[in-house]
Amino acid sequence: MKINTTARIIYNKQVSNEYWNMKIYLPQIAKQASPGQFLTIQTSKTGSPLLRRPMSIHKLTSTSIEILYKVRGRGTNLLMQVKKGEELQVLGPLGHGFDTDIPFTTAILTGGGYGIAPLKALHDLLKKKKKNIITIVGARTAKLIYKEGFTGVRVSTEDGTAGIKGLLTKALEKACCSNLKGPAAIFACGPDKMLQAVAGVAAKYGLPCQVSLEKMMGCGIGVCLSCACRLEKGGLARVCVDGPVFDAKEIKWNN
Amino acid sequence: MKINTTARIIYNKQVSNEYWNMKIYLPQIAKQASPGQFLTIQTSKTGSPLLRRPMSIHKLTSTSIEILYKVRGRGTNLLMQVKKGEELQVLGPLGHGFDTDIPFTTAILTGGGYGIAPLKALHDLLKKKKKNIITIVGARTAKLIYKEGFTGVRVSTEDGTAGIKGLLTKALEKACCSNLKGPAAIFACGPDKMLQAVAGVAAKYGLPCQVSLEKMMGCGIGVCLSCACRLEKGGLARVCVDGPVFDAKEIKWNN
Amino acid sequence: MEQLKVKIGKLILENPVLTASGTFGTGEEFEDFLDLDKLGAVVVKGITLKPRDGNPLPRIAETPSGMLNAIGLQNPGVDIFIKEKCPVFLKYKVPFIVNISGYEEKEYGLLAKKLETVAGVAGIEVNVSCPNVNYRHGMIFAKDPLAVSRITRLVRKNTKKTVIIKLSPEVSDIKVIARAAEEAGADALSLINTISGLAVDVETRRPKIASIIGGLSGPAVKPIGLRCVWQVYNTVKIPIIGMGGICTYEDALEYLIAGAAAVAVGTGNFLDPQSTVKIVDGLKKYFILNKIKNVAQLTGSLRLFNN
Amino acid sequence: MEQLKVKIGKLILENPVLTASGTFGTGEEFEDFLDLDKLGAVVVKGITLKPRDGNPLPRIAETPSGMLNAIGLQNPGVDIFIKEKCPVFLKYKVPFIVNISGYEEKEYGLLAKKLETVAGVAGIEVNVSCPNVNYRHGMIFAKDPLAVSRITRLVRKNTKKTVIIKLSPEVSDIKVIARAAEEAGADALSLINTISGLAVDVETRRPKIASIIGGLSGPAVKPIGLRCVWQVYNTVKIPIIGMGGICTYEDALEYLIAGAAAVAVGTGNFLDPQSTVKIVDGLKKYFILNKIKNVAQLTGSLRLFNN
Ligand SMILES: Cc1cc2nc3c(=O)[nH]c(=O)nc-3n(C[C@H](O)[C@H](O)[C@H](O)COP(=O)(O)OP(=O)(O)OC[C@H]3O[C@@H](n4cnc5c(N)ncnc54)[C@H](O)[C@@H]3O)c2cc1C
Ligand SMILES: Cc1cc2nc3c(=O)[nH]c(=O)nc-3n(C[C@H](O)[C@H](O)[C@H](O)COP(=O)(O)OP(=O)(O)OC[C@H]3O[C@@H](n4cnc5c(N)ncnc54)[C@H](O)[C@@H]3O)c2cc1C
Ligand SMILES: Cc1cc2nc3c(=O)[nH]c(=O)nc-3n(C[C@H](O)[C@H](O)[C@H](O)COP(=O)(O)O)c2cc1C
Ligand SMILES: Cc1cc2nc3c(=O)[nH]c(=O)nc-3n(C[C@H](O)[C@H](O)[C@H](O)COP(=O)(O)O)c2cc1C
Ligand code: FES
Ligand code: FES
Repeated sequence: MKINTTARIIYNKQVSNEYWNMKIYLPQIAKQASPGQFLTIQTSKTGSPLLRRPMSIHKLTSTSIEILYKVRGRGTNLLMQVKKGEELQVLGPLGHGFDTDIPFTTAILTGGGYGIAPLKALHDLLKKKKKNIITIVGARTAKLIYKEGFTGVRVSTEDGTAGIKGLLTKALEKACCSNLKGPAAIFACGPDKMLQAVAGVAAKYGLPCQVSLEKMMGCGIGVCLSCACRLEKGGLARVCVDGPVFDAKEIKWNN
Repeated sequence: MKINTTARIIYNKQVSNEYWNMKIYLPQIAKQASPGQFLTIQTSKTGSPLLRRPMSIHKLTSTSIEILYKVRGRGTNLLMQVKKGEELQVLGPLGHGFDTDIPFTTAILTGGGYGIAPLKALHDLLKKKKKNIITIVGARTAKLIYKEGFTGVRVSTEDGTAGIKGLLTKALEKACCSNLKGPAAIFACGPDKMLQAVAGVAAKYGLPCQVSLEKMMGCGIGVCLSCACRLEKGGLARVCVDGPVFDAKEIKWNN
Repeated sequence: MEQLKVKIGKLILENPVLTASGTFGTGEEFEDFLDLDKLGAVVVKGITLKPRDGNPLPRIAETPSGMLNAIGLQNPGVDIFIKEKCPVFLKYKVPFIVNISGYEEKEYGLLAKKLETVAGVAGIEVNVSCPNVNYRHGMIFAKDPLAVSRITRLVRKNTKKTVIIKLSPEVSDIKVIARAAEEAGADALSLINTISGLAVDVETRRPKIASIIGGLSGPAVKPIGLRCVWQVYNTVKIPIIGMGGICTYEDALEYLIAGAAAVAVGTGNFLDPQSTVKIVDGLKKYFILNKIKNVAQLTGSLRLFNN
Repeated sequence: MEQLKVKIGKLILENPVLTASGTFGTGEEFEDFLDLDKLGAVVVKGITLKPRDGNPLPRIAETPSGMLNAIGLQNPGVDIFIKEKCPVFLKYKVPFIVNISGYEEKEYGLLAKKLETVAGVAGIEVNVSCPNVNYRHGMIFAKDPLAVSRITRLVRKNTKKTVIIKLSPEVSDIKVIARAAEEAGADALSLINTISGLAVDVETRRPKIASIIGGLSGPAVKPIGLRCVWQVYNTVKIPIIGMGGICTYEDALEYLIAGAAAVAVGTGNFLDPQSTVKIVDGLKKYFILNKIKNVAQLTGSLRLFNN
């Protein structure tokens, strides 16, 4: 059940060059949430900015949810200023998360930019499920890499300042070619272009692949139709309720 | 010269049932300001509420200005939440203040509601000028009376829970009838209705009377014409630049 | 609460709080947040004769105190809608009103006819302010009083259900359009629909909405909605459903006082999915506190300064 | 900076940042805050033939991201204006543009004639969107293309100065009105004027503005202003002065990209009296950083999605 609630901030701190990390006391939502789902947060009490901001669930305990966010515009700028003990309006858990009940023993988590945010919660769940984990973290340059808490990390940077030089898919291909323990599955989150490339690699190696999409969202609950996404089988899905996680094969890329 | 500046808050605290007191570090504005002038303050960085809020100068030092305010709506609600060390956009000093160069030895300060706000700065100046001061503070009921720092105080409450029972003009008339030392002058601030009544008393006793008016203000600097006020001699004045302090006789009441 | 009941056409609504089309799905999406039967009526997402995929993305953009949308009437078409969505309406006591859009005038008649026999559909809201392609001057119907009149008659002819005509504020004189709808037999008027607007991404120099122009909604347009309601209230006799920027019960009161018989919440549903029921509760308290006997006592009760 | 220069009619402006009429007095009120000569032009408060006291108070109200005003053209009348205010204009290098309003069409001609010989008046902005009393249908001139055409011709006949026609967005099709003004000889168009709106004080049930309806301005209307500019840019050849909600240089850029040759700041002056010069500085930096050669390179440079 989706819950619309007022929630207290446990902490809110900068954790890297680019990212902030906010822990929110959310017992009712946390109880039901699963990795890949998201929240929408009201960033302002004054009505400006107007719309809620969608944020993935980054870490999950039985009573709290953490988000990892990049300060981009007005909403995240206000979020950044929220202090411990203050309250925010939060809606969640929203959408469908990652499906971890498919058969696989090795998970290749692939995160570009703040796309790593939802992968941490997934990582922690898969650890519990005793899966092997490879985490591929990509960024433009070394100082933007954030991999706190991940295991099996392989870094890739576009400028070669850390790890494998090139796009993240190069590191992904390397991982796919390597000696993987048992059947593998890819779980990816990042910009559309990256996800499309990841889907291509997955197809090439015949690996199941789940991608978490990001679209502008007006409502987050399936009614405004601002987050439409074209499907291979025809028709449109709403990323906020039918996703944000989809099987990469379902998505009709390039439209 | 009017100054548009970013100013640091020295403190901001509740000082009575109804009032908050904010001290702002404003060396450039304070240097030029005089009692009866006002500031306009941006209460929100998000653009909501949109317009600046006018606030009288309550106390004046060489480097700081204090305001005394009542929390009424969205703007003052945000103002209330501002913390020591934070910054606000402030414009001032605006308008024409009280004229204390007229001949008088006793000043009767008459403040209704938060109308006492500008009278404190005036009080302090008159003290320095060695004037005799009578302060008439009126409110609906005892617990709303705020008279911090005033001298020669005579309280009036509508319900009689403190001081003279009745409208503030009753207390004013009593003062006018009493044995005043030397020529007296009235300085008043409060709601229009009260000021009109005060002007009537002043006329009756032939005392000079200056009133500080309050109108909705769009700009505070004389260009939007939202604060027009009809004059006895004909024509219109702008309260924000031609006032807010006027000689009571100049004002055409009831229109 | 008896005092909150209002009559719109043939419908008696429990209270004057409706949902605005396109912002509430078919209602079921809100089941986690509220009991639909607590609302006055549910007005569902706009339906067209044929299925439509809608416009390319991005379809929405944020603006100061508002948002632009150009969803483009994505919908499964009336037939699938009747088959898959309408049966669900029967589970509730709250009336469901279906919002219809046509690309040609005759489509409105066909849509009304198809919905006429569908149980669970209590009324029809006719959106004459959709971007249409087949119209003579490329203008939307809502700008032409004759087109509004013809469409209203056509729908009226094809249905006995309550007919609400939804008008656009984007006209030189809304009173003329409102009168046209009233004279042609509308039971009530909904106003306002969104106002066309543009937002530009200065980084990319692209419009923030792929189809360039979108419809502005949200608190930013509230003064315009209120003005339209006031003007039309002083022009027609049929009830007005006021909307545009309603988020709180005070906003709803503003509309009632300006002349609305009922109100609808649109963008407000995105900001707080429970805003409709909170508004109902707020009105209840206000009615009790101020001893208001019925909504009519508020409708158009604006006190002018010269009185 | 050479790159920022723009030509509006006969005027060469140092930069494309103007002040919107009614929000900047005659400029002298801003002397403490900025050097007027840093602006593109100063458009002064609206003037009428006879002196006017304006409307009863309250004349303004705040709305979400906007404000309503019904000042009612309080002004000393054109004769006193010419005698007392215009001489001051000669102290500056910046061009002063006088905004005129008439209650009957012929007044526009008289106003233009009186201003024609006044040194220091560089141009005339014709406000055809004022609330007028003597007009045939009680509609404002700006809603009738024929009236706009007649007024433009009349002003044109009486002056050799630059003539700017200021249009209202509150019409069914702004393109028709814009074309009428262009064909009748306007040098440029200003858009948008305010949009009529209402706000209600729910405590007292009174309108927040004594004369009930006021004009909406500020960030709330920015999407509407941008849309009008885009529509008109694609319709006429004469330059457009874009306005409505401009507070920052990014807002100004949005307008330029949507088709404006220059912009004007209105309500923004109330929020920050230095916003005009801050916008000029912002544009300067943007032009250097992005190697923009002239304003024309930006005007109408909106990149459509299907390109
Ligand atoms: C399902 C989902 C999960 C997300 N998870 C995260 C996360 O874990 N961490 C993180 O940093 N970001 C995440 N985002 C992106 C985040 O929502 C945007 O960065 C944020 O809304 C920007 O707000 P702003 O006001 O700071 O920026 P703005 O100035 O409003 O915009 C900056 C950019 O953010 C995008 N954006 C703005 N509003 C929205 C919106 N309502 N929906 C989608 N995109 C928007 C715009 O396209 C724009 O380019 C997620 C988005 C979605 C849809
Ligand atoms: C010259 C002047 C000096 C003032 N000095 C003081 C003071 O020292 N202490 C104090 O508490 N208050 C003072 N006020 C009044 C103060 O400006 C308002 O109480 C404040 O703006 C309310 O803002 P809000 O957002 O909290 O309330 P809102 O919800 O905006 O409105 C509450 C009430 O305040 C009035 N108001 C709102 N905005 C303005 C405005 N821009 N100008 C005038 N009135 C407005 C409205 O009429 C409304 O009835 C002064 C007003 C003026 C004009
Ligand atoms: C995302 C979105 C979709 C909408 N879809 C429709 C629609 O299908 N039919 C319709 O008549 N109005 C539609 N509207 C207009 C609303 O019903 C309403 O008239 C308008 O948004 C003003 O109200 P608001 O400010 O409360 O949102 C839509 C509005 C939004 C924001
Ligand atoms: C207080 C006020 C007074 C105005 N007076 C006039 C006027 O006299 N003549 C005119 O053509 N426009 C007048 N306007 C309209 C503005 O010039 C401008 O077109 C409008 O406010 C939109 O711009 P903005 O959103 O930047 O304010 C006035 C606007 C305001 C807010
Ligand atoms: S965000 Fe509204 S339908 Fe997905
Ligand atoms: S507040 Fe604008 S003129 Fe006085």
